[in-house]
Amino acid sequence: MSAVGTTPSVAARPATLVSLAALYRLMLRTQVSLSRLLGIGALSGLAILIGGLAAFDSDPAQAAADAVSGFGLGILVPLATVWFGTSAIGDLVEDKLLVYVWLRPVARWQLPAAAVLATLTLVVPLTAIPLTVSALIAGSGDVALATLLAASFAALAYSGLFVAAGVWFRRAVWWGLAFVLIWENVVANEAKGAARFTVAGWASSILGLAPGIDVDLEPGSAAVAFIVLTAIAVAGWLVATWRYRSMDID
Amino acid sequence: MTEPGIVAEDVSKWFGPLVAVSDVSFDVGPGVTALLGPNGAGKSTMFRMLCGLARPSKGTVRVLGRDPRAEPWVSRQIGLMPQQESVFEALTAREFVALGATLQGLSNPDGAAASVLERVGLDPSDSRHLQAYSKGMRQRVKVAQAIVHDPAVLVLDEPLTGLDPRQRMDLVSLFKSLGDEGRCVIVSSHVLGEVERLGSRVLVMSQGRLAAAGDFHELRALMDDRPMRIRVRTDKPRELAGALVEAGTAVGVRLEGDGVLELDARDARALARALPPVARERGARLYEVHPLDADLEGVFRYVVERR
Amino acid sequence: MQNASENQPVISARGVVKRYGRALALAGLDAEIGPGITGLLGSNGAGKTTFISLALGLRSRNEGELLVLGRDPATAGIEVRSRIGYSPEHHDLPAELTATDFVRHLAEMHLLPRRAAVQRANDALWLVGLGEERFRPVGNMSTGQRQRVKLAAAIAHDPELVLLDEPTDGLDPMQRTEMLALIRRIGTEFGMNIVLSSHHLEEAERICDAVVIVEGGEVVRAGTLADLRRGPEGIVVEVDERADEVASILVARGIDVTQEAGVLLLAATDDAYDAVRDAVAELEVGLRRLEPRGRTLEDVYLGVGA
Amino acid sequence: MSTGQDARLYDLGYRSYDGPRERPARAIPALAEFTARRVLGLGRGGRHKVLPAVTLVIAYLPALFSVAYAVFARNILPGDLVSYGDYMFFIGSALALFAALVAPEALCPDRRTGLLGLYLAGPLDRTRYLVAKGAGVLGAMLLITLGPLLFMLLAFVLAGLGPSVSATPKLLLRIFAVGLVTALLYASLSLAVSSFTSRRAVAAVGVVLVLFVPALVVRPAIESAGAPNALDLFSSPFVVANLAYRIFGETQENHQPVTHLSTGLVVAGVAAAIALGALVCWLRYRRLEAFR
Repeated sequence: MSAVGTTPSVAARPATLVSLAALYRLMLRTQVSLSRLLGIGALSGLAILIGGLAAFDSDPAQAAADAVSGFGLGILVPLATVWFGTSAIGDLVEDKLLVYVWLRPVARWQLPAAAVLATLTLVVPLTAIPLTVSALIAGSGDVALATLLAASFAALAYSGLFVAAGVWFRRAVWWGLAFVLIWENVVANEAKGAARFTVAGWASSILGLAPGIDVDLEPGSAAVAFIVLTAIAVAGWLVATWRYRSMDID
Repeated sequence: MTEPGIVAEDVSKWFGPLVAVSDVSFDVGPGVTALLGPNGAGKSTMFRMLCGLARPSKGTVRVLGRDPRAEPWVSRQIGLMPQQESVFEALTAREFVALGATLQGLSNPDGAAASVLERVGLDPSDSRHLQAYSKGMRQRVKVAQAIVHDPAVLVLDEPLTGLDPRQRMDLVSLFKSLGDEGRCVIVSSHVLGEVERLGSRVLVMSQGRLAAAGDFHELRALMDDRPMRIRVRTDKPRELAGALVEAGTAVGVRLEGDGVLELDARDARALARALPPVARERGARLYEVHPLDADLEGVFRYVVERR
Repeated sequence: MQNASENQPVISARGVVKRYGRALALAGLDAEIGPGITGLLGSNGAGKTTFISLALGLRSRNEGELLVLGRDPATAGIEVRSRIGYSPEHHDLPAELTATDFVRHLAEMHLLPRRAAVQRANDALWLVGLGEERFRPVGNMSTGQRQRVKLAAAIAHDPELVLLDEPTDGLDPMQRTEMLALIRRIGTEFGMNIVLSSHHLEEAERICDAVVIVEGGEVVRAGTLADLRRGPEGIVVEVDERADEVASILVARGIDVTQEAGVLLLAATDDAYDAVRDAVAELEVGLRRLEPRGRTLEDVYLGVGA
Repeated sequence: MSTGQDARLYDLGYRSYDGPRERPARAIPALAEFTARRVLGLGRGGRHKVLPAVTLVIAYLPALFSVAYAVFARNILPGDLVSYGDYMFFIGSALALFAALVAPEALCPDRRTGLLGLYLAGPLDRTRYLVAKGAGVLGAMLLITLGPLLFMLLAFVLAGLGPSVSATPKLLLRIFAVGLVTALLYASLSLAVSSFTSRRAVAAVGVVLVLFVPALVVRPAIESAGAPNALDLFSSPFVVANLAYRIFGETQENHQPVTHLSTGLVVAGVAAAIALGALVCWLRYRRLEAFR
């Protein structure tokens, strides 16, 4: 333990990648728990089940697309993202552990970024990939690729949204659930115009990329969808960073 | 390190109508300083502002000359042991301390974690998760993560609660050596007996305000308006009491019965020196002589009750 | 309901063993905890909490015999527990409940009819010194107030035995003194037997009638405070300065003196007292402390501890 | 009125209690009532009432609209109003959301705040604790399963399509049966999920997963992919609706998806689910480390 003779160089800090990687690994470690894996395992099982079903339909490709845009993007992806996204930072706040990450010579944007990345790392393999597999089972390579893109970008947007919610609200999960079950599903299906305001809506327009697939709620072209979904994620990340920088820490 | 590690100028903090800290100013240089005060006096809030975790509502805090709230880089030189008991239940002690070391930019975080865990008396190769650790072990892990990056400033919020006498003794000697290395260490605690052994620089807060600052012996002497009490048991209580009052060294006497008398002295040293000769003259046998509140608890109680 | 008669032990344990997998938490513990206030002392991990959980019938013991209020907690768990009040070590209580609701609810859980529970909850909260704050949610109460709420919850249903785990944890000196005085009153005025588990030795010294010291899962010392303190007779002398000169004068007068960490220790004979007084007067040195050398509990504890 | 000597100083000190004490079994209803009040946010700050209130409103909306419609519209046909049977299916998401709020709130905080340790340190053991918590959650669930049906009855009566006076008791009985079965099914399954974690957030998402998600997959599975009909039993709102059809004797053809399972199988399926939920809870709590 060196004596504190020399004036400490206050500028010393970890390389960005090193600290980001450490925070990312921490987020993964704290998020993975038995009950969550059980739940998400069931979800991805259901996703693959859909694929199996679509195969029996007269027009499998369209059936797969419908199933993915309805169940996959509307329920499966958002539900998984709510689970991991809101608690990535939310748990640290609730357990009063944020101090061990905040009081470090590390730029503030890094924790929210690590949270979004960790959420994506958990959600994409557990939902987007099984959905893609189910589309493959339904026998259409094009739909499979479109599904992978749509689900991944939906997960990206939802991650930004729910990480920010986790930093901001105390019972973020519950509002997230209400948002998913009610806004993304009931409202989006009933009011066609509302699709433009839902992540599932924009994500399903990416599905439209697959030839011969018409997607009933198509708010805009797929290209625009990519931009919008990424923008939502970035906005979520910025809001989370701003909140994280300005809040008092226990 | 020339300038003081921590400088607070008229710092205040309120949460809505509740004023937790109001106009507190002090500075803390190298060595160990104890921050004392009853629960709710604003100690923890003050500590959180010192580290930049909470923004002062008024006034400024400087650590090593910089604002800890605005510049996250200062925390490279700050080591905090928070009051709350929670730790990362899913990590092992070594992983938890290594995480801190990594985020502080140490080149060999795992090695640093292992050596600092040994220093606080924990086994670095213990593979159990922190969930299985007892309160005493958790406190020592929290100390380890606070000092792993060799910080110039150490803020320790109630590090001794929940520890038994032996564990307390070990940590107190650790803190003392950290202070002797020239670090600027500020400790809050209610286990006054132990804090006394840490060193004698003291800050006392009460009702959100600074009630006293400085060396606690000098503080004790400053408090002349409340004399020191000494209990004496002798076979001739009345005679001895009368003689001491007459000699002017005792300003107040209470007879407690079966030979016990309580003396109030303006200057404790003078009374201690005068008591034996006066007793010898009167032929009074001294069975017991016991100062009642010369220790830190007396200072604490006096300062806080004086309001 | 068979009442614990005056001298029948409140808790009697013989050869109690408790294992968690391979770890031996209690290794053949023998203890007789009588009426009044008993201090259960020991370092962290010595087995105190395990013993309390066995007494409450929350865990089953591997071997040995245990009677609480005359019944075996392992078989008559529910009946025994309805006559016990318990205050746990941790302070996190349901944040949004008010103190009154919390204490009333626990009183009902201990089988008090609704109206009696409300009335006794309020009485208990007044007695522990919580006036109008008893209607505030426990969440935004200070540690000191929370400790009082837990104490009120433990006594509201008028138990015969109260188990307190670290009741002064996190309190500042003044709150600590008030809490100890309160526990003393409960043990004497309220007529409840108390087992106080703690490792703050000076507390046990202040308010306990008897003490059981546990180390490594077994009782190493037990007995009333009086007989525990009856260490070797002698007096302790502390002077401002020139302690060794005082010692040499005393030796010259034929009194054997040993010096330990700047303090003089000598046998407590009448002329020893006079010799000390005269020696200090002669050297015009300040006499800071002169006390009988009864062993403080810390000596007993540390002297005993491994 | 004599004066003077009857002045007395009363001892305000401690009074021991020698009044009657309840039997140990009495702790169960007391804890059940406390739990029901707490999960609904009664006796707690305003913000705790927001979430339950929001969900209840969503569940009652269709019934309230029906009542309004019945009052103002002329010559209403039976088909215009949501049938009793369909109602449960219709508010499937609200039921799931409410269960996701109530069950985690009943079990998880007790583990995080150490209250479970305090309960077990009193005259309660783990089985009694779970029975009380189950009763509390059941009571809360009845609020959302029974209430709307009673409002629907009111709507039918107002619309002039209501049952004759003599038939009313029989219909009320059926309404209670459906309300009770639905509440039992949702309470049991959501408590089972909530017993796996001490975090309300994780439990809430888990409950939605178990109670809401299967419904979206099972129908397409059976219809397009020819999966066995028994799969219907995994979709809670669907099973409850079909049970309700049979209880209300509503004919099959003008209703939402109807299962082709026999009544016996549906009843057995529901009973099995309820029993399974209770068993899972009991097994989880048997060895839970409650004493910190």
